[in-house]
Amino acid sequence: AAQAQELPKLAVKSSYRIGFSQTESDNPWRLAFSKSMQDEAKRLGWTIVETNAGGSAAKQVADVRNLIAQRVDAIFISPREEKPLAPVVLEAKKAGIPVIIIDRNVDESIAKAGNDYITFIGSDFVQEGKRAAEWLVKATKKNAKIIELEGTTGSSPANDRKQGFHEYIKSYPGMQVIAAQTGNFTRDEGRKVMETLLQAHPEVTAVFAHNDEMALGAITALEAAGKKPGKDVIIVSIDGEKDALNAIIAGKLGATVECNPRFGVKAFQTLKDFAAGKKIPLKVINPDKFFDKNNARKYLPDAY
Amino acid sequence: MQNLLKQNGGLLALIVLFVFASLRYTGFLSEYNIESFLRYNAMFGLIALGMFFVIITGGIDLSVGSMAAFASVIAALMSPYGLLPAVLVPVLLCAVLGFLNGLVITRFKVMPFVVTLGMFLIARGLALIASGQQTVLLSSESGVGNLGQGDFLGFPIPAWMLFVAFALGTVFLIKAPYGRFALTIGGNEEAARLMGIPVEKVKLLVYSLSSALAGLAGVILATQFSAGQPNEGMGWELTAIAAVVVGGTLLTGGRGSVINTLVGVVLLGMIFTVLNFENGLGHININSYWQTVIRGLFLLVVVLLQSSGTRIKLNLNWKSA
Amino acid sequence: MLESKMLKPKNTPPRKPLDVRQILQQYGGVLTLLVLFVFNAIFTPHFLSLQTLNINLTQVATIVIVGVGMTLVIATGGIDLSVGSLMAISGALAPLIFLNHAFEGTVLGNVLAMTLPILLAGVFGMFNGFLITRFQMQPIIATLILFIAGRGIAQVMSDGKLQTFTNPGFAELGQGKWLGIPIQVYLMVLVVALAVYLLKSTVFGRQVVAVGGNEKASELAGIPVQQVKMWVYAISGLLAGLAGLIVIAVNSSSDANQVGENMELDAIAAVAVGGTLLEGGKATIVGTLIGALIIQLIRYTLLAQGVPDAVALVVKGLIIVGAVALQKERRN
Amino acid sequence: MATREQLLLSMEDICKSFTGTRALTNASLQVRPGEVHALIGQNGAGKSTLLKILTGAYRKDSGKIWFDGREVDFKTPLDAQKGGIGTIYQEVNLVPQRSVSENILLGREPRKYGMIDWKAMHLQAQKILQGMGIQLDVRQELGSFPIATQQMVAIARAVSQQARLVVMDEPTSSLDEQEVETLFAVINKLKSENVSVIFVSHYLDELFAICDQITVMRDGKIVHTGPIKKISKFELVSKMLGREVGDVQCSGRTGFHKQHAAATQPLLNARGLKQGLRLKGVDLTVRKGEIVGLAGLLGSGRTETAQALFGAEPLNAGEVGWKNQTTRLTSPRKAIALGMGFCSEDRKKEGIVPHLSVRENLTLALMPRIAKFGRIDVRQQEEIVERFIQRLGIKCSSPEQPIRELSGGNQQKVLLARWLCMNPDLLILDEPTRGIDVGAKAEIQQLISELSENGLGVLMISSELEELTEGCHRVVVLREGKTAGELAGTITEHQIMHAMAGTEGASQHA
Ligand SMILES: Nc1ncnc2c1ncn2[C@@H]1O[C@H](COP(=O)(O)OP(=O)(O)OP(=O)(O)O)[C@@H](O)[C@H]1O
Ligand SMILES: Nc1ncnc2c1ncn2[C@@H]1O[C@H](COP(=O)(O)OP(=O)(O)OP(=O)(O)O)[C@@H](O)[C@H]1O
Ligand SMILES: [Mg+2]
Ligand SMILES: [Mg+2]
Repeated sequence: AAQAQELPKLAVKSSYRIGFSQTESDNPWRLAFSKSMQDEAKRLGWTIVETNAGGSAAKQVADVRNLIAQRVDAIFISPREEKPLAPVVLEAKKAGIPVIIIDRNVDESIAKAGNDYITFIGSDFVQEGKRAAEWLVKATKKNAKIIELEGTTGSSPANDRKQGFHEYIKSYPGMQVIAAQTGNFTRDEGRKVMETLLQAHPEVTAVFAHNDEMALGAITALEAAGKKPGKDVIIVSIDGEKDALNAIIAGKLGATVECNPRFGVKAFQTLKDFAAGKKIPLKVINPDKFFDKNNARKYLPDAY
Repeated sequence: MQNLLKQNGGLLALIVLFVFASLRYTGFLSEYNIESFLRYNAMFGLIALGMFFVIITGGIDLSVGSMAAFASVIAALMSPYGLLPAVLVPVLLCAVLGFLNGLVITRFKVMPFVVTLGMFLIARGLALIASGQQTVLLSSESGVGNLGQGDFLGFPIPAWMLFVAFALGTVFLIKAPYGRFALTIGGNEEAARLMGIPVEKVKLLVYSLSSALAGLAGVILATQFSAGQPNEGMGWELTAIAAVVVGGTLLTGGRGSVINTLVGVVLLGMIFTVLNFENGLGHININSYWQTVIRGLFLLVVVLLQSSGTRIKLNLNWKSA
Repeated sequence: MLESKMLKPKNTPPRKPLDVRQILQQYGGVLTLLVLFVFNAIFTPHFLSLQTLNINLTQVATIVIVGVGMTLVIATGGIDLSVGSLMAISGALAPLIFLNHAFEGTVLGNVLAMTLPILLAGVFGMFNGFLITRFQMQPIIATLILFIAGRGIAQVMSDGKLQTFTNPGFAELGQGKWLGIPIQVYLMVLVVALAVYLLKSTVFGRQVVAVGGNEKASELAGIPVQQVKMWVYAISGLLAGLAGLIVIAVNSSSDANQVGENMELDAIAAVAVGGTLLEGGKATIVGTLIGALIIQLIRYTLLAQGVPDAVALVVKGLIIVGAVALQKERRN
Repeated sequence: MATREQLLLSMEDICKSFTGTRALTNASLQVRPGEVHALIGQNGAGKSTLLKILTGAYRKDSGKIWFDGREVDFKTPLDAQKGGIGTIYQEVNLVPQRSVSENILLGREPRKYGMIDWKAMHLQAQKILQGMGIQLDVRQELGSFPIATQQMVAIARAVSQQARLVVMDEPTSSLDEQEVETLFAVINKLKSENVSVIFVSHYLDELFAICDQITVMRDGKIVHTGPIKKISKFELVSKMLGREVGDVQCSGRTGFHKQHAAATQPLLNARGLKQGLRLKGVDLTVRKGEIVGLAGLLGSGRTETAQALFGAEPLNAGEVGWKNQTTRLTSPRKAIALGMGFCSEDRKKEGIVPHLSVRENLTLALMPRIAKFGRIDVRQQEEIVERFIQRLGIKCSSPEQPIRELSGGNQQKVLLARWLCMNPDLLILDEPTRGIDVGAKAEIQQLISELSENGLGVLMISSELEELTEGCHRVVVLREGKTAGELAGTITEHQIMHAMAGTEGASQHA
């Protein structure tokens, strides 16, 4: 409560004008994210100004500045990069606009939660990678020749999920990554890459895909090559989209770690609580479920 | 009179848009908004300036976006060693890559489109390799960040760099022999060669210059956002080409104006700003995909304005002949 | 004089080194392809198999199909940046048709879904042509407009959603086989064959090349220059539309954000590597096929060899420039 | 023979092959200081190639070049320029978008602190042009001036370089008489400064008027060299063509043999054509089987008239009748469908499609006609091409050779054939024999005559008065965009000149 005094204040009103800086909107996950924000704003009758940085941290900084210039009541930022977006959070604070960071955080050494911005609501990519590894180790009885389908080269979810996965399997010498290539988070490229890698590495027994779309592409490739996904090759991925749950039910996909894109309700509620003067924790982790054949059917209707 | 309109079709659109936006949106004319606009668009301005000189020789440079990303990584890597290395090393490295572009274009007679498409891939690869596929943080001790984030005489430093570059560019085009040579080559390369103009040297120069300016934009990118980002600069080459064309320059080369290129950059940048502000009014809620459609339409309108202007000019010439 | 005659009894000028260059120039593309092939045959396990062939052919099919349209456009001295977006538009429309209640599960639905999107893409292509002919816009800018807006249009059509479907009839287009060879490979061969015929033997094809070679002269020779240009952009649009359908059929899903991304670069690279002049006036469809195969094989090789993506970019860039440089004409 | 030391230039045993053709075989050329050296030969004889090798635009296969007492090997035109050779290339090779001053001085512009001194540059350019008796706004874009002016600018550029040798490849082909006079004055001045000139032209009169020495080329070889005084025109022509003096037939001075056949039905009837500020009322009629000349000074609107009649430039006003019906000429396509053909004066910009073969260039307009369901009948196409290559004596290694590799004159013949093969009713020819050697010229003129006897109507623009007087049944004279007179019957050059200039002596329009 002491720290909260340093944050800009938000008057209690029935309706706000909110800025929302989205980092990109070129994949189903992001679109579901944006949609949940839009839906919640509509439900509450608030105005939401969404900007789209098209995957560029630089453009995102310009976008946030633009929102500041428009003097919106509060800003939600889903940052592209930790460091580049941090200074602009301070600028918002200086302009008296409270900020909530969503999904990925900003550099805490420059901007501090509870001090410079209200809080961070997010997911933990490294953790996701770990959970995927954990399941795979069990499912393959500590022995697997793995093909890793990576996300867009250099992007933080790709880097972090890889890191988490590799950290976990390090202690299992039977878990061997025999090939790792980027499928750019897309189904089409995931398929193409898998087709090619299958030719070069027919001995593969497991696939770890950095997201569901690539996993679904890999399933198509495996089937075309006459292999049975789920039996000959065990697949695990991350996200928890509807198609992935369907694939789990069909026995083709082993499991997927949820990375919930629906931040809307939580984000807006947090802002309301802040306006009402409630104490906000410095970090709000969106609880991520884990889907496998035991619960896929149950959660299917809710999947995005 | 109408000739003026043609040459300044872009400027006209800019003025109209600017007046419209200042009247409609509060905060549009705020010092904060204008400075942040300039700070960000300075990068595109520098790239477009280099692209301009390439295009007037009848060439094209697709590698600038990757080049800027590469430079930003190098700048971040060099930042612990101080300002000078952080600026000079990336700019020089890029100039060398640009020189290579020029070398392949002149020696092996490969089309600029292909050569720079190759460099588009290569520079991106180099950026990823140099950065270890991670964002490279800028050293905060050396104060390099000031270059992108600081002010000079109350004005953003990147904006100063932009204005100085365009002033020098104008002088170079109008007064320097090599500037005129570049225009001449674009007009008719064979004739220029037969006239005894050092065609190869000029091309080497413009491609090096374009890359060096892209490198400088990359330095600004790194210092302004405190990080070298190997995945930045996607699509910047198209933005730069569009800005040059909106500035009234022919892609076939031989004609063009430096200042109108700046107008093109500002105009294209302002489209984004205006869209954001319009969204903020809350009358309509343009989601991101409608924004892309509107951006395309806007570009269409601006280019149409230009092209109908072109016809006015032709007709006029007959009358004054 | 006499001495030189005695030294070289045959009175022909020394031609040996010259011939090598000429061969390179003429067959540089094929040679590059061959080198890549031999390299893989030796170093990539399981390369020499029907499966590998099929994979490469299916993966290259869309590049070739779009590349053919691009070749025609480039032959007139233009360029088409909008192909990727047009693929997305066509890919977004098809599921809207066959998932529509009126048609769901019917053959008519699938037939319409396989034709209307292609036609729509063709109409957008015509729009490109219209801007270029009617307003004398520079092709790179005219098509940049749809490059930007087209993807937005596709997203608007599908409301930005990923459209997934199970439609075995439609999926045949991308997943079906006939005599063990994928349907899309037949489509590719058909498109190439038609285009070769069009460009070589028809009045329209020769007019395309003439317009690219000298527009003013073509006009004065009575060639309907504006119509010719309009049509090449329309054809490019149609072919992009077809490629869009293939992509969504293979994946049984249509993502307006992703379908056809970066296709313009692959297609242009294929055309250039194939030996077509980017300034127009000279074009080869078979060259484009070879160019696309080279690009595909580079990709395959780098993946199969496990080359990291960052390094792969550098290698790919070098090979593209190298392959084009090989084929350059000697300067007098 | 003079030694290398006495000579300014000595090219020895130059050989040059292009893929497929042998352009030069042991060609040698000697030029003394202060001499004007004529270089002459049929189209494709290798004149331009030899000169381009000299100036570094092409590389030679073998041979030696001595210049100013030293052996040289210019690798680029810049080298040659620095070495003291100024050049006017056959096609106007300047940059239309740049100003006149830049076109004259770029590359050696006056500088101040390393930057261009524009004021001094314009002044200097103006002075150079004034020295040649030309007055124009040097700040304007070169492209806004007529071709002839551009040619004069090219000349100004070459002669103002303080060169020891000025190479002129067909500088007069787009100049009128007055400008040729100016050029001759310039050449004489150069001569008096001990500068040598190599002068290429197909106009024999010009050679005899200005040159000291002459070298004749045929098929890439030198067949004669010596003082011009010692050779007659007939000998010259026979050497060029490789035939005996007796064989060279020459009835008139041109190849025309005019039949005074009574003109029949009108084919084309144009009244009051107006367009922009260039055409202000042109009237003319062409009848079936008639050759009508269109005369006028440079810029009088001849090319504009031709282009307007062919539908290439939209008219503002005027009526056009075609075979007794009024039509609107909206596009070349329509004009072609009606039965017209048009050969432009600017073959590089408006004629050839450089990368395409001779075959395709020749049948460019014909293609739709020899196609079935859009498919070209290649057999028929080849037949037609073969026929015209023979009939016009087009020199090419094969019909598949790209047209850009042909010499200028042969390109012109292909373009003529493009229209002849269409069997048109009316042929509009804008300077059809420009840049064509005497032999070919006579053949083409003869061909035009024959075709007109068979009913073809011809509208011919020419700056050569004798072509008009000998070839045309009637001559329409334009002055400042208006029809200023019409001459029929026995036409004299005198009459035409008066009509062009607007002085007495021209019979008024009938
Ligand atoms: N770039 C080239 N490529 C191939 N062949 C060429 C090239 N340039 C010239 N030639 C050939 O060389 C020969 C000589 O041509 P050149 O232009 O020197 O003739 P010319 O004497 O100048 O004729 P003209 O009087 O028509 O200008 C011709 O047969 C021509 O086809
Ligand atoms: N102000 C101008 N702007 C553009 N083009 C011009 C201008 N003045 C002249 N020209 C061009 O110069 C050429 C000569 O003009 P015009 O047709 O009037 O003369 P002409 O009598 O045909 O002379 P010639 O054919 O001998 O050069 C034409 O091609 C014309 O288009
Ligand atoms: Mg010549
Ligand atoms: Mg004329």
